[in-house]
Amino acid sequence: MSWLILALLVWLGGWALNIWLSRWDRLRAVRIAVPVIFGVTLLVVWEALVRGFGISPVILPAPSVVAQTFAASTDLLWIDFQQTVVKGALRGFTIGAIAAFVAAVLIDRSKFLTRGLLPIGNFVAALPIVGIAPIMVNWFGFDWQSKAAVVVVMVFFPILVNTVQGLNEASAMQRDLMRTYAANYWQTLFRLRLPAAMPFVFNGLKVATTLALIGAIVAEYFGSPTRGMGFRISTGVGSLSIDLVWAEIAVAAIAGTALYGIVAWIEKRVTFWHPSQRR
Amino acid sequence: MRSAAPVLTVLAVIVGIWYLAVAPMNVRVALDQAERAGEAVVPEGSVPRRAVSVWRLMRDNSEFVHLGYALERPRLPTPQQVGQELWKTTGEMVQKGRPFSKRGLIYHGWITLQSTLWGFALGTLVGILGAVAIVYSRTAQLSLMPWAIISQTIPIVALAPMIIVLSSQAGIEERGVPKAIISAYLCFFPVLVGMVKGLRAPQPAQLDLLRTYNATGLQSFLRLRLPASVPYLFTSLKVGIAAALVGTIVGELPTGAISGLGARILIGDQFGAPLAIWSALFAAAVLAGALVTLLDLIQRITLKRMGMAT
Amino acid sequence: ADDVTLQLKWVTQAQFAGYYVALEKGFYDEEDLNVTIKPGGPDIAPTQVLAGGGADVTVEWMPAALAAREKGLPMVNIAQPFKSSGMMLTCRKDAGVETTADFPGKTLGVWFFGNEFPFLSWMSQLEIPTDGSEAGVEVLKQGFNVDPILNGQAACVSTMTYNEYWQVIDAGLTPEELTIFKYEDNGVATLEDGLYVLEENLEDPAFEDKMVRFVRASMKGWKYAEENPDEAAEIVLEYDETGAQTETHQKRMMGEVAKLTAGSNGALDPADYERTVASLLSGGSDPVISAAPTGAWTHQITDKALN
Amino acid sequence: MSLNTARAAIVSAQNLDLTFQTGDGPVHALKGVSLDIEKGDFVSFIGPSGCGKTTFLRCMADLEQPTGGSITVNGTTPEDARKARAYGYVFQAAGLYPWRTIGRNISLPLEIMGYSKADQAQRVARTLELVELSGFENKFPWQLSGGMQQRASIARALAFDADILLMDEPFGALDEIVRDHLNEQLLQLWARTEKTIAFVTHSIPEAVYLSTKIVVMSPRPGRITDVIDSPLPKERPLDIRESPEFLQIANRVRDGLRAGHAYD
Amino acid sequence: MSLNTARAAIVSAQNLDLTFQTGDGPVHALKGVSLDIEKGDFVSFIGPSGCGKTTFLRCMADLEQPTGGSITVNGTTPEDARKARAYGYVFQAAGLYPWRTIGRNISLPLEIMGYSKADQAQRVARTLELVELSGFENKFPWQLSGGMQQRASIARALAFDADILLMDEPFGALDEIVRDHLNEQLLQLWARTEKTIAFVTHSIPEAVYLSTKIVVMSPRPGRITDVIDSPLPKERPLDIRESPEFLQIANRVRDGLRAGHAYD
Ligand SMILES: Nc1ncnc2c1ncn2[C@@H]1O[C@H](COP(=O)(O)OP(=O)(O)OP(=O)(O)O)[C@@H](O)[C@H]1O
Ligand SMILES: Nc1ncnc2c1ncn2[C@@H]1O[C@H](COP(=O)(O)OP(=O)(O)OP(=O)(O)O)[C@@H](O)[C@H]1O
Ligand SMILES: Cc1ncc(C[n+]2csc(CCO)c2C)c(N)n1
Ligand SMILES: [Mg+2]
Ligand SMILES: [Mg+2]
Repeated sequence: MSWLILALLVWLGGWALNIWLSRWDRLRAVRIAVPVIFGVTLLVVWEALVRGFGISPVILPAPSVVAQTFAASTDLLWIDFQQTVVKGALRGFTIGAIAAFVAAVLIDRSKFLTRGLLPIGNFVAALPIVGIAPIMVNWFGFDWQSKAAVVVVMVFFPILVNTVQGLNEASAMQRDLMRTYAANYWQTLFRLRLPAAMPFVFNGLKVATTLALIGAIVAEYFGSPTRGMGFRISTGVGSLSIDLVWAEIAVAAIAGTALYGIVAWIEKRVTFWHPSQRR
Repeated sequence: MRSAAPVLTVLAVIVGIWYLAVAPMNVRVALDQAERAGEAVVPEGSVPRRAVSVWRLMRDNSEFVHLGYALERPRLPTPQQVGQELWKTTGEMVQKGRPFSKRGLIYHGWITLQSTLWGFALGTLVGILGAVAIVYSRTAQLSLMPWAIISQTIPIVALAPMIIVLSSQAGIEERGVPKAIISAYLCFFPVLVGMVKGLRAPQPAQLDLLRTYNATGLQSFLRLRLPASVPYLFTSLKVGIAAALVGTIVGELPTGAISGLGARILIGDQFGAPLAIWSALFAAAVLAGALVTLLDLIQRITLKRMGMAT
Repeated sequence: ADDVTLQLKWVTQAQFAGYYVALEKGFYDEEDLNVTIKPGGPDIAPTQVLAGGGADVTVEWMPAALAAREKGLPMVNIAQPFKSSGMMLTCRKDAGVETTADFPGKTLGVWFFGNEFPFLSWMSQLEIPTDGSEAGVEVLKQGFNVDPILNGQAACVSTMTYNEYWQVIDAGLTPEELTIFKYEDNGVATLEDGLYVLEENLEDPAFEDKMVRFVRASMKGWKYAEENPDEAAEIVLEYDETGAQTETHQKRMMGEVAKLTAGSNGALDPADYERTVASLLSGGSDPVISAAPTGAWTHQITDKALN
Repeated sequence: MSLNTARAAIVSAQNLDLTFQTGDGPVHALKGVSLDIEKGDFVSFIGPSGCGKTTFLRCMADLEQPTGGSITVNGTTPEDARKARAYGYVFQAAGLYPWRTIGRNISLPLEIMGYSKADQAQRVARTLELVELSGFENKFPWQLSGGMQQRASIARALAFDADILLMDEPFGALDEIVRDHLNEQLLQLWARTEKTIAFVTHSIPEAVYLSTKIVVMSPRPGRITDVIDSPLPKERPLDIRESPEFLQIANRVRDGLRAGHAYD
Repeated sequence: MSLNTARAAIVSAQNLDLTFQTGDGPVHALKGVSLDIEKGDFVSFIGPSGCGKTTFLRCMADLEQPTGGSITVNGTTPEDARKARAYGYVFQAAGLYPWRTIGRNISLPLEIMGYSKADQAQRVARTLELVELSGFENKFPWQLSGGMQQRASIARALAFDADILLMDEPFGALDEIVRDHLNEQLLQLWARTEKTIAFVTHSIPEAVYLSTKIVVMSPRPGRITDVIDSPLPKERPLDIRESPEFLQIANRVRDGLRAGHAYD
């Protein structure tokens, strides 16, 4: 009972603190502190609820237990991280992103192709592509190649569609300007259309980062070497090492957030001029 | 409609490439089969053949290449095989008068659709409420927004078994619920982001106008923010329903393998029936297309009614 | 009627025919039970479902149950309809596997998710490392199908006598092309498909009584299924919600499963138990369980049910 | 600087100060602004970009809080005046809600203020007539030209009985010919309704043509540099703009402007 | 309609027609437009919205293909003239690329035309000085005021040696004072560089103040209704705008405009 009251108090306290803090929402420190406090509050409430209700650790372990497991299994987590994130997700993401970008620029040369491929690309981008995971495992084997293949296909279409759309973003006036200079195709591409497309390209990249991890992990369910985050998660559930499962989830969340953060950071640098990035 | 011709052309090209790709993809299996049937294949034995490239195999055994187009367990089925399988599990079922047979995709599509719609409803609700909180409370904005992003980087598949157990502990036995929760988990994010944008779409001048009327918070929400957000809402609903479908299928892959298109993919995999996987994938594509098109239609009608059609 | 929820270890198939027969034939009704059968799946851990209160009783393999017991989840075996183990490793001769001595350097497909324990103790008995080192075997987490052996990704895959083995055969490989290692024959058989409940529940006489009736009816179902395999298979098909199971396959599976249930009246044979524990304890550097468990099985139910 | 402190003052600002705190440091948007507006006045504010015209209007309407000095409207605070619905505010862009028809745009303030349905309908009809838009009630804003939209937004501000009409560059986006036409109409409307109008513009002829009083402002910090009471008669045909008095006032305004202008 | 067919014509349009095919049927944007522009002319185009001013400029610059009549520029087709880089085009909005600094925006055409690095730097410096923006070279467009942006876009058009400057409402978005100032500067610049300028505006005083020739157009279909050769001297102080000649031309323009105007 006292744990539940503690949970309630921490929740109210954390929220009140945040309300008070967010009065200085222009300060960088506050913009960081508030979500951190929110996250910490969540963890404390989780801990208190698990203890308060006496929830079995094989169903939902307390964060403190997860933290211990995390600290005790860093070697394992590191191996899995390399297998799934570095080899599967990142390689797939890179290949998929480059392929999509190049394809977009090529498609863009032909009005016909653009008109034909864009609706199809848009459609495919809305499909549950994860479903191809078993096929990819069959085609590309059990190691990271099949995971990367799933990721390639998953990230390809959102990036393609966004890039093609972005390449058409330059206003008619900006294009006319290039025409009055009698600029050729490549000059217009590099000096006008690619820079103007960047905000869109990065939108696609950001969507793709979250897809990449899901794809790599799901694909491991259909076969993997005896390492990898998806492998460890499913094995962990099977052997009731739920604390290890949560440690893997934490790694995934950290990796995903970092990946997203890196893309957002590069975006900030590349599209500094865009109104959404100023202010 | 202007793009009908290009789209069809591109589709035709894709199908063409697909047909061509079947030969190299399936040649090894075809040769194994031929060899087992007593034919002479060069080189002999599937293990030695692994060292030889598919192109050489196709050249040296050209008489068996056609076998790759009619395999029972192809690595890559032909479009025609997929089409036949789709027909067998949908149209033929209807003809036989058992449209909702468990052996047909209509039943499984329906299961998936139900979860998707529940997840979509739940996700949309959470997304909209979250957006309202974020737009109206600085604290909510600062606290929730980063976590909304982080939430999407968590592999929900990992949560699936725990969601099942926790929801059954909470007394929910319905199999669809965990799927719907996963689906809502993926769906709420685009809706949240879109609605935050939409609810913030009114210009300061439009808000100031209401202030000069001394309008209440509720009045300005209902008369300004909400209608102004409608175009954004629809755009994000379309993304959201696609995400909800992905969520349902991801949820069906490991959480039960009982029914639904995701389960069909899994079962197809378990029994080494690639055609079942491919036909379930295409059924999912049709479902996604139908849902998005439907929303698009509603969007057009609504915006037209509201005088906001572009 | 009293409600009982049974969590299966895997999808609806003839492996669980006894329970479906008991349900369909009204054996449960006769015992005044209202039984719900929950099919399992790749990501459903029966142990976890049991812990979460999602089921009263579950079908599980003993290694997983004992491992869960060590993790602090006190599961108890109350009945053991499967006498022998159906697990085996199926290998291709053309990949160079004829005896266990051929394993090192080969790639083997293994089921994980709690099903890897018998394999691991077998390998440690053979003193073959599984960590990917030179002298050892390369272990793959096998998916749900036997593709790896068909397309050469693995030299051996895990199969059950009643299920995956026939998929290998159906795919065109002939028994002559295959080498088969049954766990039974290699002295590493572990008990499969027992019925498990939570220890604390057994103290409740009402629950105990429910289980007595449940086991009695279930065994009646199993014996009926053994005698009428085709009918049992058809009943299973009826309950299959995936719509993917085929009649031939289920009938064949029922036939094979009957061989495994034959010889069990439902009561656990303590000798089998000891053999399983010994095999699991022998896991070399990394045994599945670290100490012989106590109280992991009981005849409390079967004694009442079967007499 | 001319300081009228007549009793009939409807708006009275004394030494008003407003400083915005921004990321780049404080911006002194208004400094020591004192001004009285009398009932029925048509006051134009003119000055280079950033001199605080909008800010001053917003202070009157309680959309911005002064950081110093005092301002009263109808003898009370701007907040009370706002709550008493004393203002009709017309923004630069028409700012009609695209999802409402013209009629429903005009009835928006009426709905909010709780007028009865019948009253709403009657007032919408009346104001539509006033701005010569009868018959366009069921059109959506984008079906109207820019000038018509701007008239609709004026109608919206007239629909309820606000004492004071605040207009912030309402015709800024329109072309000269349409603008002339609307100027004429606005004058007629003002004559008919006897509202008090505060009007921001960038155009010297517009300011001179419309106003009874022209307030010239200069930026950094925003101050009033000149207040000109117009000697022009209330009745003003368009070609009054070529009369010598007109040109003379225009020149005085231009000089005032140029003095305070930094060009960019 | 006045038709100068002098030999020094730099642009010569004969009976130009342009019809856009739109979803709602054809739009006759230009109909029988004939006009000669001589070297060193400053020609203003004025007319209500939609009368085809922009379309005519775009025809000159080979951005639009006439559907009838003929047009030559420098004695060749507009396309050849464009390829010979004869045009400096200044659009209504400054249209600077936000990802380039002011300096690099101005060097954009130079890069495309393959000027050497050294030449680029020198030309950028010179044109920046010409438009009084020295020192802002490394700022980004959004860090500058509207007027400064517009000057930068003029600098961009001046950086290379285009014979003809086409300016489509370049000052439309600026306030009157800034506009006056830029008008003065533009006149000086024109006097110094002796370019030929075609200039679109909505403002009558601006057109009269700047031009040697004023072209008045009317819509539906777009036609030239009047061409006025300005008797004003080349040297024009700002207060020339109060001179009787000025007002007289202005009135002629206004009458011409009103005749073709539909008000809304
Ligand atoms: N909300 C705000 N925060 C910070 N600074 C502001 C804000 N509003 C206005 N300012 C600054 O205050 C000064 C006065 O602005 P204001 O909008 O009143 O000028 P204005 O005379 O209306 O100009 P314009 O003719 O461009 O509309 C400007 O320097 C402006 O940048
Ligand atoms: N690309 C186009 N397609 C179809 N119609 C067009 C196109 N461009 C212009 N028009 C139409 O041609 C007519 C002339 O347009 P134009 O832009 O030349 O007018 P304008 O005089 O520049 O007007 P404004 O003062 O509003 O800029 C208008 O009716 C316009 O709608
Ligand atoms: C991920 C996963 N892989 C394999 C099994 C193993 N399994 C348990 S019972 C059974 C019977 C044969 O179909 C099989 C194969 C599992 N449970 N989960
Ligand atoms: Mg302003
Ligand atoms: Mg134009």
